[in-house]
Amino acid sequence: MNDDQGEATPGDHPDADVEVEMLHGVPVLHSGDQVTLPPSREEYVELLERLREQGFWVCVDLCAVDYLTHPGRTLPPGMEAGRFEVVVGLLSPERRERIRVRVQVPGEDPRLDSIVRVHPGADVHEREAWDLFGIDFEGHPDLSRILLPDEWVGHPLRKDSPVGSIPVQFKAPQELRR
Amino acid sequence: MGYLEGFKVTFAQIFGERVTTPYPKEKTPKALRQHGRHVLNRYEDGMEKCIGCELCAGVCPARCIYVRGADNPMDDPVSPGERYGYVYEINYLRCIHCDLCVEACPTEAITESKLFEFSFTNRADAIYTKAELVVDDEGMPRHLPWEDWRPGEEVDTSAWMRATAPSGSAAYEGVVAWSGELGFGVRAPEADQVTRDAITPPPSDGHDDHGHDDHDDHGHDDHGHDDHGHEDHGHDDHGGGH
Amino acid sequence: MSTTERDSVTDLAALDAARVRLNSDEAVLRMSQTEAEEAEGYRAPTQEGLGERMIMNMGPQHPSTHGVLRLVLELDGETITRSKPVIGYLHTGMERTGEELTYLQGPTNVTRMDYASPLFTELAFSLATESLLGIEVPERAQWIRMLMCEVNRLSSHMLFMATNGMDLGAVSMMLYGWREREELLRFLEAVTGLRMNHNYIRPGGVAADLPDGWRDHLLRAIDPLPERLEEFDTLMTGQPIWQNRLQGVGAITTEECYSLGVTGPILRSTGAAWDLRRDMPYLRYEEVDFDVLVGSFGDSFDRYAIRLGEMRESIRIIRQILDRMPSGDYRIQDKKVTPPPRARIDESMEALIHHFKIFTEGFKVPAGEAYVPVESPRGELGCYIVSDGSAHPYRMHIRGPSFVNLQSLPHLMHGGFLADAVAVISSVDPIMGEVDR
Amino acid sequence: MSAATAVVIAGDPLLSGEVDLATIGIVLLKVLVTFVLLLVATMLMVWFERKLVSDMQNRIGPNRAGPFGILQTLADGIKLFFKENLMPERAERRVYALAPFLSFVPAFLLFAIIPIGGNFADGGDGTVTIFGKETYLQLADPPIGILFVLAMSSIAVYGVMLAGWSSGSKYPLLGSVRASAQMVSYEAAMGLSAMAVVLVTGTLSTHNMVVEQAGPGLWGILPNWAILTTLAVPFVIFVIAGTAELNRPPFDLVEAEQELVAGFNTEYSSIRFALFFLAEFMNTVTMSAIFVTLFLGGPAGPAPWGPAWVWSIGWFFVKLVCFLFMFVWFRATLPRLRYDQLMHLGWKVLIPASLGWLLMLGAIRLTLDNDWNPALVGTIGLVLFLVFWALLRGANASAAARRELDEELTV
Repeated sequence: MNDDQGEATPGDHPDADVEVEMLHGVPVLHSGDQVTLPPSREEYVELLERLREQGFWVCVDLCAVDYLTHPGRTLPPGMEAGRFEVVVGLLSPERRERIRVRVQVPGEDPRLDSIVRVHPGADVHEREAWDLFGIDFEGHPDLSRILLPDEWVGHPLRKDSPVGSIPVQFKAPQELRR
Repeated sequence: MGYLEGFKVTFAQIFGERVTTPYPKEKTPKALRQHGRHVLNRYEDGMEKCIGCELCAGVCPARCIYVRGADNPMDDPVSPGERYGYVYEINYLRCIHCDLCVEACPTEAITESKLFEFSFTNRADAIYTKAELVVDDEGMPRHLPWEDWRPGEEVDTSAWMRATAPSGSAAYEGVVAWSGELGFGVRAPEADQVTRDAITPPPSDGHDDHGHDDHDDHGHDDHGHDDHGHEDHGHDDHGGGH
Repeated sequence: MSTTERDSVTDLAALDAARVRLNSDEAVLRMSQTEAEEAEGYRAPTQEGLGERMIMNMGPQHPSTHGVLRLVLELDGETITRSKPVIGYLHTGMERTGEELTYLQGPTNVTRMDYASPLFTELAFSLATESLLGIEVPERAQWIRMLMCEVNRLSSHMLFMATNGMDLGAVSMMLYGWREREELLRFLEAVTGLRMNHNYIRPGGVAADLPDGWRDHLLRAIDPLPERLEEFDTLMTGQPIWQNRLQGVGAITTEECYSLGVTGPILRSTGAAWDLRRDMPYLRYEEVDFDVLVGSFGDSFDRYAIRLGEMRESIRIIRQILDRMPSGDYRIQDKKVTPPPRARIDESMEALIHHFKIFTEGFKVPAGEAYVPVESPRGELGCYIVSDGSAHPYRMHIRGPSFVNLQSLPHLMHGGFLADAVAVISSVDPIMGEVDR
Repeated sequence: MSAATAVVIAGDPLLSGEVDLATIGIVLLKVLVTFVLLLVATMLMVWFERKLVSDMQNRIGPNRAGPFGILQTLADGIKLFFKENLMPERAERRVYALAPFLSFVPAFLLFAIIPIGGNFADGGDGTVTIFGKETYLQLADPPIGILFVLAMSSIAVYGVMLAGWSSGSKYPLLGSVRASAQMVSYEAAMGLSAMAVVLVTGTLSTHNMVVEQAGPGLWGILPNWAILTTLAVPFVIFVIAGTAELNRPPFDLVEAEQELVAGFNTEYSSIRFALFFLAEFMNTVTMSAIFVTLFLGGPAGPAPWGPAWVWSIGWFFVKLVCFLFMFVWFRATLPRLRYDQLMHLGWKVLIPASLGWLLMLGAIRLTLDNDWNPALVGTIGLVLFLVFWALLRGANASAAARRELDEELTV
């Protein structure tokens, strides 16, 4: 557990308030020894491009989070929390460092520029995020359903998408069961 | 000639041992900790251990357990406590045999047998009720028509519980931490770490494929319950807790 | 393998070239699933009139697509021009399921993703949870985790050897691979009680201590392995037909791997010595001695050879663990995370309450987010957990190596024959459970 | 009847005399025996293959039906017979129905010309006496036996090709395309190496080939088998080409399971599939029998005591089983070749090698006939062979280099 840190809630970490520190024009959120950058939607692709030049060649992971029912999270002052957040995990094999980029995506306008031109490997991740969260990645060459069938309606990992369930069958008479 | 050397490898196998077994005829020995279909245990006086607390149902990630507790009838109590499991059902179409229920059960009422060979012809058969789950008067799991029991397979139903019993604390190594099993008494605990980490001489019969022996104090020559097809499962395991 | 050696491999210009190449769309078919199903007598891209093309759906029911992978192939005769992996046939929404289950139940869910190496997903999940909890598991637990993971890596690579042999028509290899894997699975079963989907590595430690006689059992399983690996070498590696089938097939460069996010043996086959166990160590990997194997051509043969070699390295690690397994607790002795010892339940009301709380509502994890990667047999397996302070993950995302590696398929297959496609799929070694999650 | 006259009339002595009821009876009996023998041999071959492969893979293999599972094939056949016979919607119905027979019948016919026994010991010409009639222990002995073999094995490919094409499905189509290409490529090499045998034995009739090979060979110790008299190379080529012709591993591209699901017979089910399956194994048995006949002296062998024809049948089956074992061993050991590698082997290695070897054998033959200096001719022949071989390799290499260059230029 050397390179894995949770995003700290303010107060847990005394150094969580050093938000004046800027990296690549973006305020830095420290969590342990791992760095998290929360750029705005406009800065996002440009930042990834710059980071790539800095040696963060590998886009390890891209996933979306729906913060509908859990609004509290660490953000630099002045940044407006969106309903969605797209989290990009970057890796610099050379420097053996990881960096996490978190972009806020508003719920009423879930659009974000695609980073496929920067990191071709983000292709499947963006398709997955579109499929499960409905985040529209503009400029993606083939933004189609990846895990769900083409004709599926809705985006099941959104928090307001209902969880379907088939009741488990038991033998006990119904009136006994709650 | 690289083309030809491979032929030696395949040819040599003709004289090697067969690693497969004619399965339904013969079974390979099952691991001691194997997770199989559950049993509901009784105390030695015949009382059921289940107290209807529903911890197992609560922890089940597959939601396949349904428990309904009820107050014990005063004149004819089913379990020693205040309440007992009035309804207890497991739907084996959903069970993933993770054995979290076994770990959760505070009275060691639910444990797992080694049986995984059961196939149903209808969905109703897959829903086991108390009638099927509670052990019989000898403390043995009930044999249902669609289950493939072999002699010796029903013996060791508490192994996973014993393996997990110390809850990670080395201080509790070797401490008997469970109530007895009907017909078997209180079984010996798994050995302490010094013993289990040590290299033991290979077993003479070469049959004990699992290399662990939960009853060190009974001597090493007896691997009865570990061998499939072993008739007398009632070896000195019985003596352990009496 | 030194760091400097790796640094010299890549520079930004080469990386940019790779990016342009990968984005040029000459290998990736962007045809929708429905279109592909209906494509009959397909003639498309023939700007220079270069003959007819055929769309062929390989899978999801196909002997060599390792489960339910479907490949839409655009064929020119038997030559693959463009292709597209179509996935999702095994998708059951496990990330959403993970949000419904507690951290205690979580491993039963994630272990079903990469069913060939389930312990790694459990490990990633547990490490992520532990990092949110801010706890460090006892030393013995760490060594047990390492031991189990390496055994699992062996069994997973054995599965690769088996399926790779089978895919190339060497049927005996299939059974030899399974023969060895079976012994390793027996060991895993003896420890965890299950052959796969173990639910063994859990937040806070491992579910149970190693069983009595584990050392003998393990030695019985791994002692014959070096000799068997020699046999594989004779049967496969030295076989000219085998070499011809794999060498130069499905070649990829380091830069392309980096651009695609491809990790694991595929990345290492290109010459980049990137192994999280060494480069960003977790557990106690910095205390054991092993080599990171690299290839030089990035082709299917290198990937095969690397996996074969990694098995030898795993055996080496296991032998070191055998020598150094410490005594002590195998779960963290934190009442909030680990249920109390069973013997305490009868004595202490407090223990009983803890027991009940842990098994009914699970343990609460402080709000925050964590991404923890581990080196699974297929590459970087990461677990990203967002916690809202409750006992359930608010969001649980698994970065499956197979999922990412799969997108290298069109580039690896481009220009190859249909038979090469099989070799390529096999050498990427995807596990569809992890791809579809 | 002497061996010399047999060469001249090149036919079964049974049919040379007058045809009476006994003659017809014998012919019918031979038809029946051949038919049954081949079916039983095929059945056993399926069992043998499964059992041996499982031995080589540490498995047990079939062990349920009959002792040691020997009736497994029968059980499978019965099962398949009662399965639903599916016909794809887009199939070419008549051809689809006919194709299995096209592949099954030639497999049968081929076995008709195999001598499975006979009185070959001590200069015998292989005749045995049944019901007072002299005859060969083979169903037919056409004077053009070897050509018949080549013809039949070419016809068999029509079954495979039409089956794949008529299925109206893509995998079978690819399988049938591969089948036809493979057949064309290997037929030539096979024919050329068979010609080597024809050259040294001086006959096309299978029976006479056996007679020729029956006598003592080199130094009076070694047998006079064609494998030795043709100096082994044609044998190796014939075995490789024969394996390819049979679509057996490592040349089973036609039905390469991992790529083409089941190749040409993907869409087949029930008894039609069974026919394909049976034909394949029947062909394996027949091809092994042809190997034995052409190169290992067929049923010829010493007969220490008792009737020589009984021994000969024994020898025949011993040799046959050796080849069957070899086929299974191939399957257990070798990975499958790729399509282009198969073509490469066929066109660039086997055909030139068999052609060159045939020419060299011809030269040696000529030398022996004309009393030329054998050492000189042999050396010149070998040198020329090697020179041309090197030239061919060079041509291949430069072509490959140019192709690579072309590819680079177009990219």
